[in-house]
Amino acid sequence: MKIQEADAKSLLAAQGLPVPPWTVARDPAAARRAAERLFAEGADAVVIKAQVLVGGRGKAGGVKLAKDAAEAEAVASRILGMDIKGITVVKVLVAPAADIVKEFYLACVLDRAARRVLFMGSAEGGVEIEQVAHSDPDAIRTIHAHPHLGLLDFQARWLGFELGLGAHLKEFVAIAKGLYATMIANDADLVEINPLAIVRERAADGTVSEHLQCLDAKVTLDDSALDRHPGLEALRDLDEEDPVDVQARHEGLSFIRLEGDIGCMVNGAGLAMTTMDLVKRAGGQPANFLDIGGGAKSDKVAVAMGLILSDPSVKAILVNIFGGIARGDEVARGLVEARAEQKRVVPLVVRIVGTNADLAAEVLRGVPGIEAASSLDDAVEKAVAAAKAAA
Amino acid sequence: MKIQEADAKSLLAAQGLPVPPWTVARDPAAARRAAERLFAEGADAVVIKAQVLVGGRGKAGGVKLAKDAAEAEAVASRILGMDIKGITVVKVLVAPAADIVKEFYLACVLDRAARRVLFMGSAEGGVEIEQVAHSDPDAIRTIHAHPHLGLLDFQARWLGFELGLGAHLKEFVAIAKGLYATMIANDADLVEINPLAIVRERAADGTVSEHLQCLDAKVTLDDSALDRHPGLEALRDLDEEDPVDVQARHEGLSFIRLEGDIGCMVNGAGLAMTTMDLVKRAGGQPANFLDIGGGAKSDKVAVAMGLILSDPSVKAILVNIFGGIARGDEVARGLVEARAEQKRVVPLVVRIVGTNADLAAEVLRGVPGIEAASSLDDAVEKAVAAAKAAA
Amino acid sequence: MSILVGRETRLLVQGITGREGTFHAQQMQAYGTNIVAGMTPGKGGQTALDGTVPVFDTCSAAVRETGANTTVIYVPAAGAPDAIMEAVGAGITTVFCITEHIPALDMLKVMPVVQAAGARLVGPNCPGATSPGRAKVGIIPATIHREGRIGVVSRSGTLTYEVVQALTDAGMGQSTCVGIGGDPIIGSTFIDILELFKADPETSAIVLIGEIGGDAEELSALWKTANIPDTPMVAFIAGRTAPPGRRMGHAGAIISGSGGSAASKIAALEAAGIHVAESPTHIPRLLQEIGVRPN
Amino acid sequence: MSILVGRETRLLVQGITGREGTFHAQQMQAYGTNIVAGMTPGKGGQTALDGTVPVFDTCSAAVRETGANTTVIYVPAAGAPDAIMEAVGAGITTVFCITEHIPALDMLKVMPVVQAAGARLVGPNCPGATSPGRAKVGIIPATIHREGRIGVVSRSGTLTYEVVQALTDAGMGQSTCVGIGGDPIIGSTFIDILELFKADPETSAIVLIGEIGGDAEELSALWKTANIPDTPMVAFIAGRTAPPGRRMGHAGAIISGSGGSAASKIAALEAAGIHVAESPTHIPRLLQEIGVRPN
Repeated sequence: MKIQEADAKSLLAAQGLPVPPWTVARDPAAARRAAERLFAEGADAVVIKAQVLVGGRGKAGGVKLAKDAAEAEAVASRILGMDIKGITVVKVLVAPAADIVKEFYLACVLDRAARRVLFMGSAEGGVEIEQVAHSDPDAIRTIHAHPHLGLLDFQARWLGFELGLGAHLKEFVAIAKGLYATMIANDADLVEINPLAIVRERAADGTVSEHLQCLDAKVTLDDSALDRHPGLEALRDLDEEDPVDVQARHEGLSFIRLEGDIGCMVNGAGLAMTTMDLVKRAGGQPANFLDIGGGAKSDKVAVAMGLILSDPSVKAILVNIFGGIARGDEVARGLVEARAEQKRVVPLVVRIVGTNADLAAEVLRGVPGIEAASSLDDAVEKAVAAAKAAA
Repeated sequence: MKIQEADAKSLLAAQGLPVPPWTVARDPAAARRAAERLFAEGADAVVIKAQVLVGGRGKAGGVKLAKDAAEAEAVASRILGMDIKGITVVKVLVAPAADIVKEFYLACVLDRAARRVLFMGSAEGGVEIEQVAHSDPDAIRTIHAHPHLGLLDFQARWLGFELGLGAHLKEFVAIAKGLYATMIANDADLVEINPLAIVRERAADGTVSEHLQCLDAKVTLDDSALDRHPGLEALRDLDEEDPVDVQARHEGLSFIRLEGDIGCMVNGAGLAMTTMDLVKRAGGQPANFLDIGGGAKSDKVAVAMGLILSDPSVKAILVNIFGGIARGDEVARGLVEARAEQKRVVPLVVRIVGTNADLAAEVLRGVPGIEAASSLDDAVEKAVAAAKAAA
Repeated sequence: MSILVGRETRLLVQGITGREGTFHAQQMQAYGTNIVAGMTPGKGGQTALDGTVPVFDTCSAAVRETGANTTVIYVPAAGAPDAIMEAVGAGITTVFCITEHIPALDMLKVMPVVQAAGARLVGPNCPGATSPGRAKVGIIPATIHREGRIGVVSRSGTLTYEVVQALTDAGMGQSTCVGIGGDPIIGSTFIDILELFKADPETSAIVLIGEIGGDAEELSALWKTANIPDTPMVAFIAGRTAPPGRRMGHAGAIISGSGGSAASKIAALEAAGIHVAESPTHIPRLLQEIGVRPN
Repeated sequence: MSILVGRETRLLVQGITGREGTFHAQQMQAYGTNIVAGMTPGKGGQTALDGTVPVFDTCSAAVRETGANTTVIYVPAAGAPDAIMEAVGAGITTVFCITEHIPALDMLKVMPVVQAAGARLVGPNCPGATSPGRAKVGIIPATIHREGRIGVVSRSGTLTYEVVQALTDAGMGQSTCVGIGGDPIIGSTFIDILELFKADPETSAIVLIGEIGGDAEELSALWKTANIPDTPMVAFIAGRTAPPGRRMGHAGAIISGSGGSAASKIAALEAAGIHVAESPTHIPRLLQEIGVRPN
């Protein structure tokens, strides 16, 4: 689960990491008030950042500086409502603009192949790490945390020295260990600080000092672990979530809306992807990815059908079930129930094989509007034809 | 460092383990008041237990039941002042007497050879585990905790089933893991519950239930780790500590008072033990074990001399220094300073070899009352002879 | 022979008294798998599968009393990491973990314990393995198999069934079919299983079923070139049309940045001389084209 | 040859810029030990020992730049466990930890990391090792040694010096003298060192210096009988007169219940045919009685 920058910063701050203060504003006036407070506290400028879960908001114009409160309000009103990669901006983060001496990149991420937590650091901060990986791979320094003991002190020191942060080593070690602590405390897949920056700070007496600060943060949470962190569910940003996705999640269905017109209902993620691929290969356009899971009962099937049909562009539905744990007759009954209740009727191509496929065929026999298919290829062809006919 | 039962119970309770309430009383009246409270809370009887850091207090008569508050006071006044293995009882613990269904033994301890934390359990609780180990070794079940992950759930379950605690498995698992947590939280070498007991409890409504409770506890702390647990130093029981031991500890000296008349001052624990052994072998009696440590400076040597001389039975002192990190001349200077200041003059046999032994010889040359010795055997013989001459 | 499971398998079922455990234990026993023990803490002394299988409180008791050498785990996610560690701690050398939704960081902790015990873990969130005619461990439907010489390894569940059914329909039997699971952190990788197939004299061709996410398919392609250049091998990759940045069901099935795309995987496989099928139903034909005959 | 340290030793000194580290590095270098690097975080780029030794910020840099294969650790107890793990993480295979007062639970955590790296740790709280005429690593005084064929292994510090001095005075040279440390949790046991002596063609007799506490001496006696029954061996045990239940300086030196007493150790050693000296000064005579000659 992705969470917003502001929430990521909260998780980092909870582990004691140095994060400058911030406020989230949902309208320009609130942004202005937040800016006023920051200017009153001595800020020279503030930064207004779109809060969206997609990357590239800077390039899209979603991150701007403001020199006074009025400008902050104006900037916020320009950013709010902006469309960034299909997401409408409904909130901005307001924070003091830092006096940046140098920017770094620091992240810990689940490394599947090594089965370890991987720390990645780069002295080229503030840009996308994939870009650095492409243009200057040697600039990225990596080290695996110990699977049981975590990031050891010497590993954190090593990374700090490699990034040229010897002068800020103690701060860096604390931050790196804090990143790991954030990962563990929240079952995160990724904790990223970009930029981690040396910032110049002027104290009340005029003395200037330099410190490390986490200026931006990205955290991705492990969906499988959300159950044991009840508080984290509240960080799910419903602003950016399709209501259909929300419903699917509540039903325990794995659902992703796509652009096409052929609804797909499949059991198993790999088979669901394959079904989509075959639809496309046959000249159709899948309207969604939908895995109804292992032991789907008939009521779940009916819910899944409702989700698919909630998309007005759906012109035909392809049901592809390979019974294993899932029993074919259960799925068939669910389809018949759903068909009976649904308002909008679209052609339904059904292929059910495996456990209780024969019982399923009996259930479906003679139900109007349901076309049986024998093989996967056959089912895909029929669904594509049905959608084209309905278009 | 050994700590008293009451303090051990506090450490267990801090980790959430079920420990019945207790009060520590330093006089019979306080014991009576504690008993009155427990009887008012519904106790049928109370137990009064001598708080001493030596084993065998039960056999010595230091643990007694009382049926009412008056008896509690009487029992406490008998136990207070009692001598148990040379320790005068100055405080007692007052606790409700449990209705014990069955007693068990459970401990975790540092296993040197395996370099693991070893859990030991036995269904024969309430007796010394060494006795069980001798009489019925098969009754003791053991398992090593994982060095990084601690006692795993399945290990705790296994131990519970082995002890026949299947009916109390959840409680047992929590207690076993709590023992490990107590060990880790306090850097303990040993955490022992004996007895861990199934006790029968009658609720206000008369219903009877059975639970596991930690009725007695013993915790030994790792002296090397006390620095990082500032709170634990307060648990050191100065009541039972020789003031000389306290002083030695403050000076960073390793000192143990013994029964003899030949004071020993040595650098290095192994060499100090050897010196004691050789004194005894030569017919003398060492008055102490004293390791002045590696880099002892002259002022430390003077303090060490004072410690030795504070024992009036000391008739002669044997100084045996093998200079390595310790420099012989530093020690020699310390000896001369000490000799100059001390009120009581006893014969001093000095053997200094190794680093700067020649300089040491120069420092000591002509100092009255100091007899030089060449070899270790020679030094021991001279010291024994000196002590005999002074007797 | 065959790999992972076979006639020598003496199977323990952890969580045998649960709904899933009971159902699949019946299926496995009906297939002929030698189930020697069940295990559920607190149910020690009972029996399962109509009195044919003793149930134990602990894995160590199960192993001691029955000589179990393989286990399959059907316990909920909260208890599954501990169940894996208990199994390997009791000396079991092959562990199948069917349980899904185990947090990834839990698996990071478990893996070194498995490795230190010298055991092999398949899964979690995997369908198990079947050696047709010999033994079936996990949840793969019994009906889809045919005895033969093709090794099948897959990150998926039902997609595997689809492929195996297609092979069986074409008369192409399997030596062993293994589902390694779609989670980001799994006990056995493609390469681990390929190594077993390499050493198995009864496996003469291999079908690999991959999907988007990670780089396991790319690594497998390199491994094939270096280790079994002459073994006939066909692959299938699910997710050619999946949008980047969205998790396609499996926690591991996600294209992030340029990594993990189907295109990258297909290119790597083809560079290693592995034919990549466009549909599961094409696999038998591609196998025949490289000389694998029905049996 | 010799064991642990020798002419092939390329020594890193961790904590070389501290008071202890500087002093002993000078002593070691003066003895002829090949010190190739020092390490103190934050002092990378400086030099030590009059400009002869480069100082690095990390062990990995030190190993990369100098090929160090052995390290000696003089850092305070709070940082020593990390220093050990850093050394083995950088690929160093022999680690001497001189630091005392490391909490035992810290060492429990460190040991599996050392073992997983395939490294050998001697100590903590040990005096190090000297192979006379070749190299000296640690804090053992240089002056007490003589080249020869007797291997010395000890749990003690100054008591070792006493014994080695006695050997040298009797003209009985040493192959290597090793202090394994007196802490309860140590990296190398008596048996670990005895195994090295067994494999060393230049060691032909062994002196073992034990003390009360634990059962390392008893286990060594059994090991000697099973593995090197014909090697001449003499032992000394400190603490014959120590009272039970009191910690005699070393954290490990405590008699608890019936375990760890000098009597138990002496009985086990004598049962293995190992003569146990009553005084360190008797050791040379006992060695001569079993055929070991001065060299």
